[in-house]
Amino acid sequence: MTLFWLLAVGLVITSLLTVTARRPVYSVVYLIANFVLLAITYVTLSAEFLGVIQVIVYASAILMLFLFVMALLSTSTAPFSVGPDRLPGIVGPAVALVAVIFGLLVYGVTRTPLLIVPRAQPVSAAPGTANAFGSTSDFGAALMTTHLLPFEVTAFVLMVAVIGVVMLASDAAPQATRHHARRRGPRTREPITRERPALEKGSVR
Amino acid sequence: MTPVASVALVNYIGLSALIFLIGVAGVLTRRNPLIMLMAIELMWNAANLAMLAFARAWLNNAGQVFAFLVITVAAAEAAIALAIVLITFRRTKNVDVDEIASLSG
Amino acid sequence: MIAALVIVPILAGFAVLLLPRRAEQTARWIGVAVAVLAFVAAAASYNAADESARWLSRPFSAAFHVGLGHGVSYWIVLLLTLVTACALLAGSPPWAARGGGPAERTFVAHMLLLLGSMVGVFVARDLLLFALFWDLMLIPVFLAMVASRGRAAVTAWRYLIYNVAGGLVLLLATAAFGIVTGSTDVVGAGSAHAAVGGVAFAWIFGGFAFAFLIKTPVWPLHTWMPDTYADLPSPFAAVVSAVQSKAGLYGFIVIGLGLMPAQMRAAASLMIALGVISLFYGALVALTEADMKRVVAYSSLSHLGLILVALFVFAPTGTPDIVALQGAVVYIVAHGLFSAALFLVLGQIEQREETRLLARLGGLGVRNPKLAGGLTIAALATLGLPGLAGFAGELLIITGIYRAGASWLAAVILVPIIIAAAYMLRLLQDVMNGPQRDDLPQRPDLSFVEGLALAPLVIALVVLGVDPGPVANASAAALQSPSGVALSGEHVPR
Amino acid sequence: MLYTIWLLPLLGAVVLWVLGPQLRERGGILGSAAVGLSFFATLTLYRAAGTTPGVHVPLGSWIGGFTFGLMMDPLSLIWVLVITGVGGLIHVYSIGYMAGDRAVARFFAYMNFFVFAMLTLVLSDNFVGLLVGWGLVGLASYFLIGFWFERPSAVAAARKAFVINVVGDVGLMFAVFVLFSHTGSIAYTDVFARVRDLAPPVLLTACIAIFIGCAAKSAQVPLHTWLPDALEGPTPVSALIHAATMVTAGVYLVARCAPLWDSSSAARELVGTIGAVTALAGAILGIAQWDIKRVLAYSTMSQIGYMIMGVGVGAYEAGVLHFFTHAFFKAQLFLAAGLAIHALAGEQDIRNMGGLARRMPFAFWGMLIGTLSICGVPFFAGFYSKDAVIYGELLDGHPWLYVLGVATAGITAYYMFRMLFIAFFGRDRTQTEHHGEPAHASNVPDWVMQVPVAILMVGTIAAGYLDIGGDNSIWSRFLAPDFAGENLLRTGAPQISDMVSSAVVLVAVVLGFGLAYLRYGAPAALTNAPERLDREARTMPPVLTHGYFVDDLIWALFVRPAQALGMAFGRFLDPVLIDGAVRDTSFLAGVLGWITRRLENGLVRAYAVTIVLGVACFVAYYAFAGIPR
Repeated sequence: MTLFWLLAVGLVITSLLTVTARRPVYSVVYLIANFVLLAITYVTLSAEFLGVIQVIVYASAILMLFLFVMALLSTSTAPFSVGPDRLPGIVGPAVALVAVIFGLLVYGVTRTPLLIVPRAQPVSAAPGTANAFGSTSDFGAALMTTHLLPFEVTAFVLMVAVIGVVMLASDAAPQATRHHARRRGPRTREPITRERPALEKGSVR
Repeated sequence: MTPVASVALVNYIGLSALIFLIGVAGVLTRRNPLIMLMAIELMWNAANLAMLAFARAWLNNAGQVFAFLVITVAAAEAAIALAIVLITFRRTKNVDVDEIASLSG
Repeated sequence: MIAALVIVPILAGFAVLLLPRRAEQTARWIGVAVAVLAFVAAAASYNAADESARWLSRPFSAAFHVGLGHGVSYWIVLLLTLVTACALLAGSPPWAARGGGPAERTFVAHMLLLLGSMVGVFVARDLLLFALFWDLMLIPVFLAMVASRGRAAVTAWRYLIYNVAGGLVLLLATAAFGIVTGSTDVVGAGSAHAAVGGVAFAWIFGGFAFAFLIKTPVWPLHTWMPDTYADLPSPFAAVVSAVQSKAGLYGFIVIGLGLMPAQMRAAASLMIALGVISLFYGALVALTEADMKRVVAYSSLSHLGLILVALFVFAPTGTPDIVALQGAVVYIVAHGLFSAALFLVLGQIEQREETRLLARLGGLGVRNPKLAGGLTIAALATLGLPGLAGFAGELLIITGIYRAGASWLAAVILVPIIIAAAYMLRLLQDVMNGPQRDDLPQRPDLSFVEGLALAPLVIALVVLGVDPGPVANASAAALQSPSGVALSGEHVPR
Repeated sequence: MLYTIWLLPLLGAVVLWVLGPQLRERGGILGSAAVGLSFFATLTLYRAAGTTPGVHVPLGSWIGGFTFGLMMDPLSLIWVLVITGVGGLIHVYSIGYMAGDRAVARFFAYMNFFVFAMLTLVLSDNFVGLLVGWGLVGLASYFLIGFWFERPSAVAAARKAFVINVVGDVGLMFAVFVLFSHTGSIAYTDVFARVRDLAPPVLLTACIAIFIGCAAKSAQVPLHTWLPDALEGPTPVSALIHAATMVTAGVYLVARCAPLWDSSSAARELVGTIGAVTALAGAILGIAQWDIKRVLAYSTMSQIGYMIMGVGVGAYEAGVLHFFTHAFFKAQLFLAAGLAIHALAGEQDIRNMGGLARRMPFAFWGMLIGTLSICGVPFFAGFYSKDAVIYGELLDGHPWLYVLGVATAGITAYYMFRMLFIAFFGRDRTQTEHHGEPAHASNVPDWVMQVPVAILMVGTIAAGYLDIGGDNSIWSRFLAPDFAGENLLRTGAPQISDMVSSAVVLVAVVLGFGLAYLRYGAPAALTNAPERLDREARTMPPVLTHGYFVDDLIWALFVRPAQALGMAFGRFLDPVLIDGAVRDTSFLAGVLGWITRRLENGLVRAYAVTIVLGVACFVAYYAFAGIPR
């Protein structure tokens, strides 16, 4: 009980920090913390394997990727906020919207109590043992038998992702001029890389 | 590990919703694509949390399998999204989502 | 065999596109050969059994089911192949003649694609297949219009948007029909669903009717039609006005009366009102139109309105009137023949004199007696001269209407016949009669081949006028099923 | 044999049409031969047709209970004899008249086609066959009126004739529907057998519808206006179609449908009255004409009025007899007038003729005999038939119609002799320049045109002798199978006898002649003819020169409104309202598209907002509606 509330508070705080951090690097750090807390929560929900995966894959591998990208991007001058904010004042409405949705969810969930009917046959082994619900072996058996097809699909998705990334990354030549920056709306500033066209001789400014 | 039987399912769902909505708010308010992506990761994980909670309540590990699937897809998504961010940066030297408006109809 | 009627022209159409640039004349003769073969094959298929292959089983069952025998389909497909052959023979459209524009093989290819897809509409025994071909047959016409230049491209879009709107609603109605009844493989299967009623069917019928009314077209959904007929190259205008416009009426017969007679009956007053309005409206506008092809277009509106009325004539007992229906079928074929002939002749005139304006034309009869003869016969058939096919259809239709008790309607419907005489004579005389005009190009009279293209239509008009029996009887046999309305092909196991 | 009679002219027409360019001048001989053979074939059927059921040949049937066949009974036979006999003579005459025309083969093709159509009309044993013939005759007439299709006036006249004839077709068509629906058959015999079963309103409707057909075809008031214009065709055409045969089709139809009229006295009143009015109206208009053919045209209208009046009141034999004699004398008048016109190279205005009696005595004698006959001078054919018709009115109890008939007879004498005096007496006023029908350099001998006129003269004088002897005459006995004696109502004994009636008519005729003589024929009137005629032309009341303004009335009541509606629909309603509504719809779609395109601003976060809004909607729905269990 206490554990849950501690975890909950930690999760909410780290989440908030993640989306509000000024610099992306801080965000990553908060996100790592968030994911670790989440992994603990998973374990409290009898999902050992996923808890482990959460730490290994998410907290380390994926977020490392973020850090790498950040490192790559930071080589040049501040690339993240070059133009004006085209949705100024979104924060208030966004928070309000989110709050409304949350209110609606809470209202809906409390209005109609969740109807949960646990699986009819009891779990074969006692909690904590190797074959208990959510244990790695239980999960693995489910993954390899009942849910084999989704598992295979997972592999396929990953492969497609790999191919996609390779394709994208092989788009080697930086063709700055091909980019169409936004075509409508007031343009207050030229894109950084685009040089100002030299003034025609004798042209009146 | 004993299940936290004393914690009602509703609490997990509420927590999940809260995290998800924080992620939503992040996507809506931030203009740094990396932070937006991280907010999206938050949303993925919030969903996972809900699924694991339900799986525990139903004692059905289909929810866990699906969470696994989500992690995979999230990984793939992150990889591709980051690649796109890089490409965009390489082409335009900036990754401001307000500037990159070529989706405009 | 029947499936081949659909597939072979389409394949041939694509094949013609692949011909080398030099082979323009070859393309045309290939086209004519395919159309003539299709005509012969269709004519020989009077007793042909249906052909069917499985298609969908979910969400409702559907099949690639085609059939031809005995019914209305048989005669319309014969008409279609005949008219297509004549249109191909009549020669290339104006843009090909002027040297600019797409090559003649493009024209032939479009024509063959049109032939195949339209045969598909009339032989489909499955609603879904019907809906598929219904939309497919728009494409060649659209392409043909886009291929010619100028205003036609705008008209092409208009044609497409109107008809696709109809096609979309048709598809929705088809899907709804499939979901409600479980199968779309029902066209011509008799009155299996005749008893099914209810709100869903009212909506489904409404959807079908909307598509049919656009296609026919019927006032006030007709405004795409005059422009389309005027801007289409004449051979296409001939095929479209002769046969494609009949798809809607065919739909009313085969789908409306065949599957949803109760809804047909419920809609009768509305449809008769629309038909009568079209009848008068088209006739009156044709009286004053300045463009000769638009005169014919509006006359089509008028005549098709008459057929629409005929389809919705119900005896007091609630069964559709057989004589009116027979008349409608005869008139469908007759109108196909004479409107095709009219458009082909007008196309020749347009090609020769480079104008369609009645005010500019005149006195062509002196130098072009054959052209004048062709136009005269086509115009006379249009105004319902006794002894030609149009008269037989009119006579049967109005007899049926009178017999069914609507004597006032029969009297009212006779009036546009007088107007028809006035506007067809106006067309004929303004073009052919009067003193010769010096400001028109002097071109040779109809060549042998061009005359040959008109001859079958004229002969068919006379034959059908002297004895409409075969056409009417064939449908009569199919009409008189126990419930009174299994219209298209009979499905008697052999 | 019936087939031969019927189809020979069609064969001729087809051959002439197809081989026209090769045949050229010889086409006339071929066309005449076809009609002539048809005539002789008819003669062989004379006896067979006279027997009670007549000759009958079934042709086949359509779906829906339409059965077709050919039939020749005495009534048909009389018409067939006139069509092929008089028609054949007119064909022969045309060889001369049309010689040199560019499209002589086409002319004979049309003429043969007309004969075929007319034969279809009278030989059919049912209403639909009749209707087919009825329409084809109108077509042939259209072709022949518009034969010189380069002349705008001919084209307009042809169009007018055809459209008015279609009005008649449509009336007749309606009658066919009525009769077919209520009797279940279209054959005359079946329909007439069931006449008694028809309700009076149905019967009256059918009769009126039939009579609309008759009125249009036979130029009865108010559908008569096409007839004077129809003279734009060559003169033989006027003689064949617009005098001898086609315009009398209405008479045939009324006579044929005698059982219908006999059962409906209201319909008889209508027909009789309209006939009488037409007779009088046509005669009065005849007074005011200067074109020799228009005089004859109005006289035709007037004479057909007589026939209709006769058959209308039940004097069928008299009416048919008047048709028979009229066919001879009117054809003869037209052909004789044609001789004059031909010789004067197309001149048709009697003011520009004068003194032709000396220049062309043959034409003069033809005109004179015809005139005497049409006026009903004793011992000429017209006398017998016209008197019978007029007396029939009295027998049927219509004294007013009788008075109209007598008055018309007087006026007829007046305008016919007026025409004769102006054109054939006095000084020669012919001018060199001319307009009208094109002149042809003829290489055909004169007798080709004169012999037919001579033969017709015999008929003009003698055709009436068939009726001498009252109910026992050859004529009455021959027609007996069709009419079973006269069907006059004979309401009470007539106040005056047959002889007295003839005398009354004769007095009227003499009065008419006397007036014409005083005004145009007397030596004093002849000397200053040109000035007098000019003055008369100027002072003629417009109501007569414009044919009572019926044309203008039709124009204002029907044609103008139809054109205005067409214009309003085609130029305004279609492009502006209906299409406008469609365009507005598409404009609305455009506006919606513009709005949604604003949303598609390329701003990723804005998209996200939309998505979240959508999510909010879903959540709201499920939150309030609950989750279905």
